[in-house]
Amino acid sequence: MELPAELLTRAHYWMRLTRALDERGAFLHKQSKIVGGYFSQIGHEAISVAAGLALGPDDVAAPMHRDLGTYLVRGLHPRRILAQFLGRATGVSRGRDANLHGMGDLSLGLIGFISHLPASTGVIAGVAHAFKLKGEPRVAMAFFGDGGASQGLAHEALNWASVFQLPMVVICENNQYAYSTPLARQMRIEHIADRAAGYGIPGVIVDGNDFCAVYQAVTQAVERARAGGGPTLIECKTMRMRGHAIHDNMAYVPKDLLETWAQRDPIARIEAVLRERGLLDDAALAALLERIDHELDEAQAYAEASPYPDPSEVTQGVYAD
Amino acid sequence: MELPAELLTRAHYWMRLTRALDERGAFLHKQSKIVGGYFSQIGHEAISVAAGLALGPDDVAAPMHRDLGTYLVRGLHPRRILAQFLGRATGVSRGRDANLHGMGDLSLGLIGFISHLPASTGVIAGVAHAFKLKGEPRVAMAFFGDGGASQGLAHEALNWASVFQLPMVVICENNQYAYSTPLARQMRIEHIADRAAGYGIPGVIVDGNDFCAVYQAVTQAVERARAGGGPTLIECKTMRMRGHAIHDNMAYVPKDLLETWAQRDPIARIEAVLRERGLLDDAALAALLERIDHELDEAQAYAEASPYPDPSEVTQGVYAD
Amino acid sequence: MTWDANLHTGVTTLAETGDAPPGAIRELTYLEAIREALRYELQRDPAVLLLGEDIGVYGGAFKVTQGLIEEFGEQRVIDTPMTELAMIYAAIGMSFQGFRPVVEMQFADFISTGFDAIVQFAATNHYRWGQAAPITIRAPGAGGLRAGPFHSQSNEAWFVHTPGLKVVAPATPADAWGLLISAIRDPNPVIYYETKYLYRSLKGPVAGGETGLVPLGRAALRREGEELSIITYGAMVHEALAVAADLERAGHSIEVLDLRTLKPLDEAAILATAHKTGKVLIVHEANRTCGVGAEVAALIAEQAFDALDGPITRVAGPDTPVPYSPPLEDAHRPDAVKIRAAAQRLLEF
Amino acid sequence: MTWDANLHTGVTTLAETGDAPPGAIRELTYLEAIREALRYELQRDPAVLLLGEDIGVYGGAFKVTQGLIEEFGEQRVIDTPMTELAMIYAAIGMSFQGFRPVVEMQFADFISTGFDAIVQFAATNHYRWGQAAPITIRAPGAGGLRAGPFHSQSNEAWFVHTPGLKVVAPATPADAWGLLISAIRDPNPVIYYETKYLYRSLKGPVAGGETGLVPLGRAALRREGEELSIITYGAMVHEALAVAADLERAGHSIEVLDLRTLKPLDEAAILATAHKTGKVLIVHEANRTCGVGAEVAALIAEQAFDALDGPITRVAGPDTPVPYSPPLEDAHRPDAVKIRAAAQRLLEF
Ligand SMILES: Cc1ncc(C[n+]2csc(CCOP(=O)(O)OP(=O)(O)O)c2C)c(N)n1
Ligand SMILES: Cc1ncc(C[n+]2csc(CCOP(=O)(O)OP(=O)(O)O)c2C)c(N)n1
Ligand SMILES: [Mg+2]
Ligand SMILES: [Mg+2]
Repeated sequence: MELPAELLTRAHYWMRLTRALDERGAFLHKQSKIVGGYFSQIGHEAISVAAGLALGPDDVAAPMHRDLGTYLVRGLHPRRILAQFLGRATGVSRGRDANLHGMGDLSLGLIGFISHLPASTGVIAGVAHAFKLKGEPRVAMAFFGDGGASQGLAHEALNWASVFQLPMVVICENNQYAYSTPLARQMRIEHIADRAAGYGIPGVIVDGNDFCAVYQAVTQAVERARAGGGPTLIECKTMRMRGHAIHDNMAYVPKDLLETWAQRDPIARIEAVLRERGLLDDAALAALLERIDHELDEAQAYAEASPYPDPSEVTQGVYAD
Repeated sequence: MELPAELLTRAHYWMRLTRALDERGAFLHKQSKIVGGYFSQIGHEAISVAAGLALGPDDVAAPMHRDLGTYLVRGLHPRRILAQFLGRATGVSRGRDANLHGMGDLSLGLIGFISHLPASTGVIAGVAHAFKLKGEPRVAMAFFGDGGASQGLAHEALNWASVFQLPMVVICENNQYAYSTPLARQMRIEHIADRAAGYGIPGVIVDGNDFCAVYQAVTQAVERARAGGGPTLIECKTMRMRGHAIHDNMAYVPKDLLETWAQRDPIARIEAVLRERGLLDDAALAALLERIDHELDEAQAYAEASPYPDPSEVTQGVYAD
Repeated sequence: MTWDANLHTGVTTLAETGDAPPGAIRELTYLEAIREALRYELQRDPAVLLLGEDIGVYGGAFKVTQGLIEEFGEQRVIDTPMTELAMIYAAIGMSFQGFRPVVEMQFADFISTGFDAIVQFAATNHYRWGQAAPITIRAPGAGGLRAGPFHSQSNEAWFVHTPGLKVVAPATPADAWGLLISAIRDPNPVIYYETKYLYRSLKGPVAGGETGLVPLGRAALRREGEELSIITYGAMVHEALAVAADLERAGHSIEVLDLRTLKPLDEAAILATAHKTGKVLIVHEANRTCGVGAEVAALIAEQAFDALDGPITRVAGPDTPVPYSPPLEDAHRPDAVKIRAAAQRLLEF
Repeated sequence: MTWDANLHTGVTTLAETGDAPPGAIRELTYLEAIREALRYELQRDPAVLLLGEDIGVYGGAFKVTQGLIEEFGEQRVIDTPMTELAMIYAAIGMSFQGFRPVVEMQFADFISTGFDAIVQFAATNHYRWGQAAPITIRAPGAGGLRAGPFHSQSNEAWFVHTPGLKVVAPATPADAWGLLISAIRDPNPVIYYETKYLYRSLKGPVAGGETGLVPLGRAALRREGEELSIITYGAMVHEALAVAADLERAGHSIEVLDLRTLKPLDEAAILATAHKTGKVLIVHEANRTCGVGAEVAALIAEQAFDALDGPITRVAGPDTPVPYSPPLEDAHRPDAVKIRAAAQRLLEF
């Protein structure tokens, strides 16, 4: 099935924005404007953008540290994201949380993530459960990685979603590594999706660097969930193209593996599709990149001009009242 | 394959002893000599005895609350078990732990269990790991139930055992209920053994009320593990024939389900095999039951004559020195 | 009730269930007070849900929730798989969508299995991204029932130490009722420690309706006195009151403060009683080291230092698991005898 | 090193690795002291194993274990799946078969994911059935590194409260070495809190060989003084020493006690310093309520009451998650300025 031109063009914008924002963050880190850690998501753009686009406005997602695209697609402005990276009062977490942690805003259907992977899978099971109890045609989406797959919570949450037949879509981002740990040391199976059978739910395997494939698989799962068909586990095969975090030089990753996956770059692939369908040429791409650059310049300026949080407020907001 | 007569006869003794000891415990509870909770294992004799007999003397098992037979087969004397039930200083845990909890004795290859199910699966992965690291041809065995199967630890430990290809056998006692929760509310699959595929290990389904079937399946898995072939998950289908614990009247269990399973009583079945093979008749059975009764009378007398722990020792032994 | 029954999902109204009229006082056991508080909130607020292992069809391991699935249906009284971590995470997710889930731990001892969901996630969302997580976790705790190391724990200090949580521990049927309702309505995650020992052994008056509410964060002066303050909570309140009555016969005047809420502590009430009597005895079943009693002592030592006429004394569970055998458990658990001895020493100081 | 390398499994002997001769003193960073202690024990005792996420080929998130897999092989330095709960359970199982596993949590923050294995299982086996569980859990904790709420936690109080565990928190390279070796050799489960902040920022002399051992349960008097005692541990020891030096210039004499072991506490040393100066200031990064400081204060208030000349004062992390943004984290974390202000108030009391 061919995806509509408008969708592809939109997706392309988001994927390019995601990458550019990611690179901007890395640059700010190099400049020591971002202190602490920084996670690059390069290589994950097709997954995070497709997953985000497959959801409706009332759906809820709990993205993790390589799902920058999902945050953007759901409407989190780069201004707030860069201000978050810089620890400013205008950042999503008002300076309380670091890098992509705690970037939640339920008005955008986004849940702020904690480090303890795969927490998103647990909380999303509850969100999906709420939708089901209220009889609302809404879908909840969780993300976890090949590392997160080893955690007990991944198992518990998938089983929970299955027992209660919840409108939940779980995106497993199998990027071959969990920090330095390769897949073969994380588990002794090839496909994480094979675990779906152990919960009596569909397990789908998809090329995570092919926007169209991810979009179609996720859309199908979202429709299924919305129609009362229960949860789906979608394994997206991809590769983490940078280190675990910015300090990590990835010496443990074989060079040829990276080269192989570099050939499959998700942005190059969607651009090839767009060009083939006459939806993109060099001039249009250059214009798009410039537009994005401007957007990010403006966002960065906003973030850098933003104040730090007031230290006298450090104890505020621990409790809701 | 026909099992040797000697083995069957031995197994029959252990199964009868297990049931008689269990009933003795229930009776002592009724007499208020056992305070607190009491767990009956009736229906589980084939599993616990077969699993115990399939192990060698240097192997290690971590049985749980319905595996009385395994404790017995591995050499834990009914004296120490009854003294444990009665909270005496001569009990396995010296009065510190309750009913079947904490009945550990590594000199018998037994690990004392904690309530937090399925802890045994986790610790046994470590024991198996130790065997592998030391290059010893020993096997470690864990037990968990259909309820325990939902816990994250079951997943983590199976994955661990698979990644490190450990000499581990995991017995899943699927007795249809976890406390009041029927299987269909615990998971949306029929066979827990199907989850083995998600770890790349063999999953075996066996009739848990058929001693011979369990013994053969476990023996095969033990041999496989000892030979370096890695872990196996064996699902034994059975039925919990009493309430969760002694206070539970099981109103939630359909009567016909219990009746169906009563027809499959594991002791009746091994006795049918023995009779068929000419290894048992009424007189022999009566003699056996009497012998067991005597053994348990003696054990009970020992337990009841045993002192309570000295309260002044309450803080002793928290730490090893 | 059995699993075959056709569970209805309707919500019954107050009138139908024959409740006491608002404000009327009923005699309820501690357990009944909890159940009635759950019923009251289930009736009042469609956002309230119960989640837990065996809480529906079976009515709960202690039958606290008995009858509620029949009354409110399985959409609101939800039997779950045996999976504490996912359960608490799921409750938080539900709370993000407007529900007020009340999660039952079968025993407080199993709360450690869902620990991450509580201390890392529930406790931090509001501080980090302004999202409230109004869940209540009911934790049947404490000992005295010969239930051994895994069915007798008093592990409240783990959560009292963790910012972002509230912790309560009612000692009477009235507080069991009033604090549970307040916990459910509070926009924060609250751990509600109920004392199994009191379930059926303690009966008392409970004011129905809104009059019986007990605010979080407020201690209760159970008995006024002049010479010494016993500060405690849970089942130990009753031991302390027995000691106070006993010592009164010996001519002493003892004050008993029931903390009721362990986080946030009622600092004003604690400091007031310390100032008043100058002698403080803190009692709890939980292990001594770094228990709630340590915080109460530290608070007084810092902020009521001038008022003290004697060492701040603690009577607590010794630092061991709770043993099973009756003589051992009795040696372990604080009781009137142990409390009286400590009070006597402090009075004579 | 890469995953393709052929990891050898041989054990190198002391002589081969160019270690300092026994007793010789080396200048090591805090991090190097930890690594060298691990190497020393790996060399000395074939039962010692390391387990953790990314500790082998990668050398650990902080490179604490760098080089050890090359030296000791993947049978002894074991890269694990990302699964803290199974990891700690497995370590306990290994310890039952004679091993002495040292488990690295990637950050102390993730210790909650393996909580059950520690507090329910590791902590209770010996009391219940006499089985020792000699495991060591290394927990890189505390803040000051702009790492936010999930990479800055000081959660030691959870374990100090739990019977059956030991907890240590070295503040110097010498103690990092000496306490780690003692922890590994101890027959009980020990949580070893190492302070990330000090990894590379602190260098100091470390006595090699057996002479450098530091026994568990013994505090260290870092500075003698007469007027006021600061009792602390971890990175705060250095802040306290800076304050003491500063106040000396203002004519005050301050004692600094480094607890080093948090469970069991060195009660004698704590009471001795309280008796000596009569004024106690307790400092830690961990959240204030029910922290280790509460226990120290309670202990003193109970057992050194007569000696006190001023309120026992605590300077601790406020009861919030550790925030990320530099001005917020600085406001949160105790430092010399905050400690000095509290000390000044107490001196003037
Ligand atoms: C429970 C837990 N343990 C350890 C960590 C530390 N950690 C952060 S990310 C990571 C690797 C995660 O790998 P994966 O799930 O595959 O996601 P990826 O980073 O590859 O996208 C680890 C070990 C964590 N965040 N949570
Ligand atoms: C982590 C945990 N949660 C709750 C319990 C309380 N509990 C004790 S046994 C049990 C049911 C266990 O069912 P299953 O694993 O099927 O074993 P069975 O009793 O049927 O043999 C429950 C819920 C527990 N022991 N551990
Ligand atoms: Mg990964
Ligand atoms: Mg069962």
